[in-house]
Amino acid sequence: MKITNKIIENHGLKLDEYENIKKLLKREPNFLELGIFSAMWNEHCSYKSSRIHLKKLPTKGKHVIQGPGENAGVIDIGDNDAIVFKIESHNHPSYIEPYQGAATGVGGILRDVFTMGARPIALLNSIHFGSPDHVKTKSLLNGVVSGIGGYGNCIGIPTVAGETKFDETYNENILVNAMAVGHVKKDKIFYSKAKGINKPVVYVGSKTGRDGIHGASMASAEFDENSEEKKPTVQVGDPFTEKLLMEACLELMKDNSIISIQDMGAAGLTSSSVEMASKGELGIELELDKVPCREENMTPYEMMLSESQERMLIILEDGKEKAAKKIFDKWDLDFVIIGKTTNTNNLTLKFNNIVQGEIPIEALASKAPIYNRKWLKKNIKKNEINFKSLKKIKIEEALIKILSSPNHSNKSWVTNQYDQNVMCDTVQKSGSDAAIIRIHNKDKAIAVSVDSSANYCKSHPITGGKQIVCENWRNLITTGATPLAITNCLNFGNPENEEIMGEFKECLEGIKEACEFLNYPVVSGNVSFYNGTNKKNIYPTPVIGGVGLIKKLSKPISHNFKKNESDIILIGKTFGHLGQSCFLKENYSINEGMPPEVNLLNEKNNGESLLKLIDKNLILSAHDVSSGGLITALSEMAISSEYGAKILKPKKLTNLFEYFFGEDQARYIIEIEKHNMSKVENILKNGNIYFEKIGYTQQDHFEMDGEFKISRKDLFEINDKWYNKF
Amino acid sequence: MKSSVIVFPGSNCDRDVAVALEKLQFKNQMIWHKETELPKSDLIVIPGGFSYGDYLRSGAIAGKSRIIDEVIKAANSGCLVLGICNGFQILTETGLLKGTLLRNKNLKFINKDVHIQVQNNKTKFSNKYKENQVLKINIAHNEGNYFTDADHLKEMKDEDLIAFKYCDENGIKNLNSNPNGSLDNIAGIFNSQKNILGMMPHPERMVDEMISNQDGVNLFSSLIN
Amino acid sequence: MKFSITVTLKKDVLDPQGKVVQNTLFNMGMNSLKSIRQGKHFEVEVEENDQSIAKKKVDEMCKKLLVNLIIEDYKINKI
Amino acid sequence: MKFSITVTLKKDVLDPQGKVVQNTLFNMGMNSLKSIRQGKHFEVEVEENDQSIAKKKVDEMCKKLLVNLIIEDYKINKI
Ligand SMILES: Nc1ncnc2c1ncn2[C@@H]1O[C@H](COP(=O)(O)OP(=O)(O)O)[C@@H](O)[C@H]1O
Ligand SMILES: [Mg+2]
Repeated sequence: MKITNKIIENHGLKLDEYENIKKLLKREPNFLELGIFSAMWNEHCSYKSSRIHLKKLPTKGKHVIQGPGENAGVIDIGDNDAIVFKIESHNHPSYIEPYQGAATGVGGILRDVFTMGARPIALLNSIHFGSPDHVKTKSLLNGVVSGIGGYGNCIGIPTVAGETKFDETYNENILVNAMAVGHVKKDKIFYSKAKGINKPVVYVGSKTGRDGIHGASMASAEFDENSEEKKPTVQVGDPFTEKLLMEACLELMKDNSIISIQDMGAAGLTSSSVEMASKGELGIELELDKVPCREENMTPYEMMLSESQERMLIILEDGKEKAAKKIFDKWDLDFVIIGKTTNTNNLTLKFNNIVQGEIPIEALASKAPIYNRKWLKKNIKKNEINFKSLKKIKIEEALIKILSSPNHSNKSWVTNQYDQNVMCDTVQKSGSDAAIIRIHNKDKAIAVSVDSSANYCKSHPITGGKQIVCENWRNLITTGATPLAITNCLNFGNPENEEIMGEFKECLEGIKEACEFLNYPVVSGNVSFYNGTNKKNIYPTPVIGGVGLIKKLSKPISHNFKKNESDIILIGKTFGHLGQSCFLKENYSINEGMPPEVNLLNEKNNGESLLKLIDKNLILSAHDVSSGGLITALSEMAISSEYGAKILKPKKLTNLFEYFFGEDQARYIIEIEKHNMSKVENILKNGNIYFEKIGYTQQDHFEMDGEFKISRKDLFEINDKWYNKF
Repeated sequence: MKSSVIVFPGSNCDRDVAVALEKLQFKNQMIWHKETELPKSDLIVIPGGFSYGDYLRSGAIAGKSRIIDEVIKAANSGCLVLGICNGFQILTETGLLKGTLLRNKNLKFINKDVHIQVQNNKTKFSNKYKENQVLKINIAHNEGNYFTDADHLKEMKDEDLIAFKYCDENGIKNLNSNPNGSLDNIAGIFNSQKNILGMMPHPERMVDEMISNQDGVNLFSSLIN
Repeated sequence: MKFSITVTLKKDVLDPQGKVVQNTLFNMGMNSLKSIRQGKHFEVEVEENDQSIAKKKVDEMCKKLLVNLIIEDYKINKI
Repeated sequence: MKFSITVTLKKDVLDPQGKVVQNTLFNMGMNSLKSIRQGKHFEVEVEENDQSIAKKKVDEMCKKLLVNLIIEDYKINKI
């Protein structure tokens, strides 16, 4: 078959990339080989537009066992325990088929974690939808939430934290990012690097079907004489099989049978085999007629490009085949030796004993294209917002607007659809700043949270990048955890657009700066470009997933008020920054201005001081101040508790709207018992920390004299309304 | 006391229940569904989860497995059997318990802490609870909407076979305190010999103060005589 | 030989799913809808040439696994 | 006027349920079974005397709610 320009284009390859392929092969590729190049050279697998920027991220640290480059990152939490985690996007599939798209997103990220030998212990997700009144939003939200729940609940891993946001920028392109966290013994971590020649390559898991073969369906329409009906490219998740696969893999990992293991994610058999060979600097030979297939007459092309779920590739030590097969038989899963490692440094594909394709591994991996794409510096518009011209409103009114908005509403409609308690180690579930998961059988725990701030990143990418790292850091701190490391999911528009590339580059700069300063390294992540149409790209939406350690678990610090008449203290300075605030957006539909400034030094000092206070048992509750400002944070502390609060008039700042709704960073609200006040003051003063006493808790009402007064019950109902109507 | 927890492919609360049993001094064994014999035990637990993915009907396929024949035999000779969540669904599929568990009324998976009231504290499973005690307990299911025919409902009422009913924190049982649409707010039932208990809520999730509360403890300790 | 099996909930069994679907359709403005009930559908192929034997086998599958006779009815059709 | 709707997964779409049911029937000794696929079945009654209009309405229900057109096919029959 002749490879035409049309076919090349349908494979998502540029003509100069095709020329490059010919050079590397020293000949024309055949159709199968072209398909393999297209899979390995696409943005998703090659990171061709992002790689040079990702390299700049700090990835090392005292706790880091494995940084980016493996299926997931690994950090050390002491006592031979390690935590494995990663986040991944499944945006496009979820827009086409929300239930299955989200479900298979969860399935994929779980495989990345248990591939490394870890038992998954928590799931998180960050989901972004279009405007609440966009026609598609409701069904997409419904589908995505039940898909995430459907998969996680069935496999029996608690979904404990996440974020659900709405903005019209996602009208045509929702975001579904899933994060998985696992626990492994430090001396039992498995990697994907192949070793040794003539070792058996084993296929395990589900059978291969024609799912998700992308460019292929279009391209094949041209050459296929018996022109089959158009094939659906949607993958259907099978959490039941994944559960079996997980148990079988973890069982096999108990001894030393496995040399290397890799899940089949995007680009399935192709990327898994190439990755293993490339890391081990070996060749790999596959006999495709042995691949377990679900459908009849599948071609080598289809087998290599299928994205069927719940499959793994394993390279075994010699002589371990029998015992390994027994385990997979027990779990009723396919186990087939489909090839071997070789010393040729080629990917060799045989079908019926005939070589159908042969490609040097390096052509697919290290020699894949890398682009230093053009980028534009963000043009910052410093237009000041003229508050005088705005319609006057009452504080209470503005607060109600925020608390009843979809973005700030109580999310239990979402989280009640997730099993948050299975595995019986969930110390704190969704609803607080971060979830807390106990390490099974131990008295230590990890705290986890995911965060994003797309509007900050849009208006000033560097600050936005810094801010999300800090917000994530703060969320862990409020639970008493020491933040250890992050994973990140970079959701951006079209990288061929210089403005978008600029957003990408500058957001990363911000992330890098914050991570370095806070000693908060990046150990894994994922990049998702091409979100939106070329004319209308989504807001830059990097999502940060952080993991922190609670060395000795005692009563968890949550954000709900605990006692009557305790003191409420605000740590960090309030300047009253309203640019990009939730206040302006919800009340005046204004998206203008700069995001609040991020002062990393203050972040670090304030956070570390709060940890000290928690460590000394001086804190009843703690909450970070973020979107919606001080008053929103205080309301949240009241809503989830049995107490209200009386807030005192600030002595200095005059404008109460700035005081209450400003989104200045590095701030925490803490509740302490009156008799601990002097101890707390001492510690904060010694640390040079700015703080003020802003009020105290009381029964029933949330109020400020002469300004507003709302009962706790009303606050709850206001906050609960949106999803209840849903 | 010896207990056996049956593990099906797709069970996922098996470890949780084993931890709870061991915490309460049971000598527990995990029994893989392909085994053909059950070790002698005082209590058999069928744990929660999604056996066989809950495909076809929840509990249906597990209800046809080989080990279930052994469970039926043991149950018929008086052994105590506890089915939690998916385990309850499996017990109804085998016929050991009557009735069935339909989709939740709102057609959504529901996970939250709810209240249930002890309806009969004179059984092997409930003797440590007070009369009409209200417990706070976690539920997590898609199909927990209990349904049975009028005759069976009457029989259960006449013979005190209803174990737990959903209620609010004050013990009030009505539509508002019924999370999933269950007939008569039923959350758990006994067979007529009262040696088999099926319940949708998860007592094994309520044995650890750090994680939740201890409202499930008495269910397990009632069994220890 | 191929058969289709239709499994429906018995008349007096509550059908939560059907009810929600019915309400949703109603709210979507399809008010000519009088009732809707949901069931399951299977397509089975058995290796057997004698139709009556084949049908018996399918019937056995229904009784033994596919149908919960306490709450469900079923029908088998040759296709 | 009454119609039945049969909703089936498109060819080539993974049917995890069907797979498990098939294995189970096999393990129960029903080895003449060649294949089984599971779908949904609806029985709808609409208030409408004109058959073609009625059918159109049912078709609309399918498209708008009952069927996931990305992965499912459907058939409508008058009963
Ligand atoms: N934004 C990022 N920051 C840091 N590491 C990243 C980022 N994106 C991807 N990576 C790393 O690059 C590697 C390849 O990612 P990916 O293709 O998503 O892996 P997989 O195929 O296993 O899902 C992984 O090790 C991942 O952690
Ligand atoms: Mg991977």
